[in-house]
Amino acid sequence: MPSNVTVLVNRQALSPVAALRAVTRPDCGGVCVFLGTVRDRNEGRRVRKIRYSAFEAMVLRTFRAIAREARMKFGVRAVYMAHRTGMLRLKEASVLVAASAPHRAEAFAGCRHLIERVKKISPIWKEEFHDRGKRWVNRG
Amino acid sequence: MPSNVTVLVNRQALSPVAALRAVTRPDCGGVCVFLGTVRDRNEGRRVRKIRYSAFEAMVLRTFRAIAREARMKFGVRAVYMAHRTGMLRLKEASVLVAASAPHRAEAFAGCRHLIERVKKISPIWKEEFHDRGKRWVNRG
Amino acid sequence: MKVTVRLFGFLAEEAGRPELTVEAGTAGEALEAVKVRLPVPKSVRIAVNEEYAASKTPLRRGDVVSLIPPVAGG
Amino acid sequence: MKVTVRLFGFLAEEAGRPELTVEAGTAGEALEAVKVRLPVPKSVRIAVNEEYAASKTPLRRGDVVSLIPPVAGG
Repeated sequence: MPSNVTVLVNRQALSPVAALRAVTRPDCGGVCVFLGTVRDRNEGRRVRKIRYSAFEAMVLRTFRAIAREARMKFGVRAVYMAHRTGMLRLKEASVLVAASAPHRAEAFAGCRHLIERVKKISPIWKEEFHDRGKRWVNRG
Repeated sequence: MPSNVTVLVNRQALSPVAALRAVTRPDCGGVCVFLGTVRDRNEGRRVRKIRYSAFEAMVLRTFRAIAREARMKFGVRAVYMAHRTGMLRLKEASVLVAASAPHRAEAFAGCRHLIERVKKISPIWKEEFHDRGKRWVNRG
Repeated sequence: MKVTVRLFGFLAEEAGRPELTVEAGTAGEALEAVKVRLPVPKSVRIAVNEEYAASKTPLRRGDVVSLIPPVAGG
Repeated sequence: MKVTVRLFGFLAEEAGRPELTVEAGTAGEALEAVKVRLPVPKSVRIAVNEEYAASKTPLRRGDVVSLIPPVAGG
């Protein structure tokens, strides 16, 4: 899949405007975007901030593979996937995925697929910071 | 539902940044956004541009009612709904809906509900312009 | 009672004007009165002020009836 | 063969370093060699270079093995 797939992982703030510019196409009637944002509670704990780390090169590979899946399964025409690393405060977006498709059902299904698969396979980790101390989330 | 619902209908370009600012909350882990964009084909015809008109006051009422439904049915915490009127070119966004929720499943379901209901009940009409001539879409 | 009926979409275009004044006591009577002057498909819904309304809805002084062609937003 | 094993997440934190060098001929042997020095939960997956790999995957000179703790992106 050529330039209709954009993948990013770095410390910069995510850009919804860049995402929309990347996926909006004249042959598509809909764009679905999902942003994951830092929430103030998780599993009963009060969360202050979250630090994300990633195996960047492999994350980008998984993003491209996931984008291909979304194209094959749902017919999405363009995909944007970005994940932020480093320390994030409450309300900041850690992940932004977007998919465009001719019709809205495919855009929604494709976008949902992107985020579900990122959470399953992309090598990204998070440390959750509490009032005191921190923990690795999903330590296994 | 107080200020966690933003509804707009006017001729100005839609603002994804304003939408995200309006719905992002510390008690929510996800935001789902949908944009409907002008597509170059519809029902076999080549589309050049689309003109939207609306019964604005009633559109805003339906938007507020739909936002309440999304809150009740899916537990979304904040909603942004905006529809543009006037003449739009290819790729321009005619509608932007966004919903935030503690978890992504509700954000997606709530956002989908918003757009489905807008298409069902909000008094908005469109004229599709072709190479020659135009037609009212869904004339009934 | 004299009632203002607002027209939208192709109805406004075909009427060549955004509203008509008719004589009616219910929403349905307002619709029927418009039909005498203008072809109105069955799919057109009625609103009283800013809410969808049934035909039998009684009108009060100052109410505005709107004829809502099939919607096509999004 | 000497193989570089990259560590991530809590494994890197607990090892106090981002990589180790071990002696191994397959991905699984590399994992076992790390386990001698560091507790590694069963849920940790192996990647060779930038792809998830099975334990039996043979290693070639220059391959880098990565230990991938349960992911938590999004």
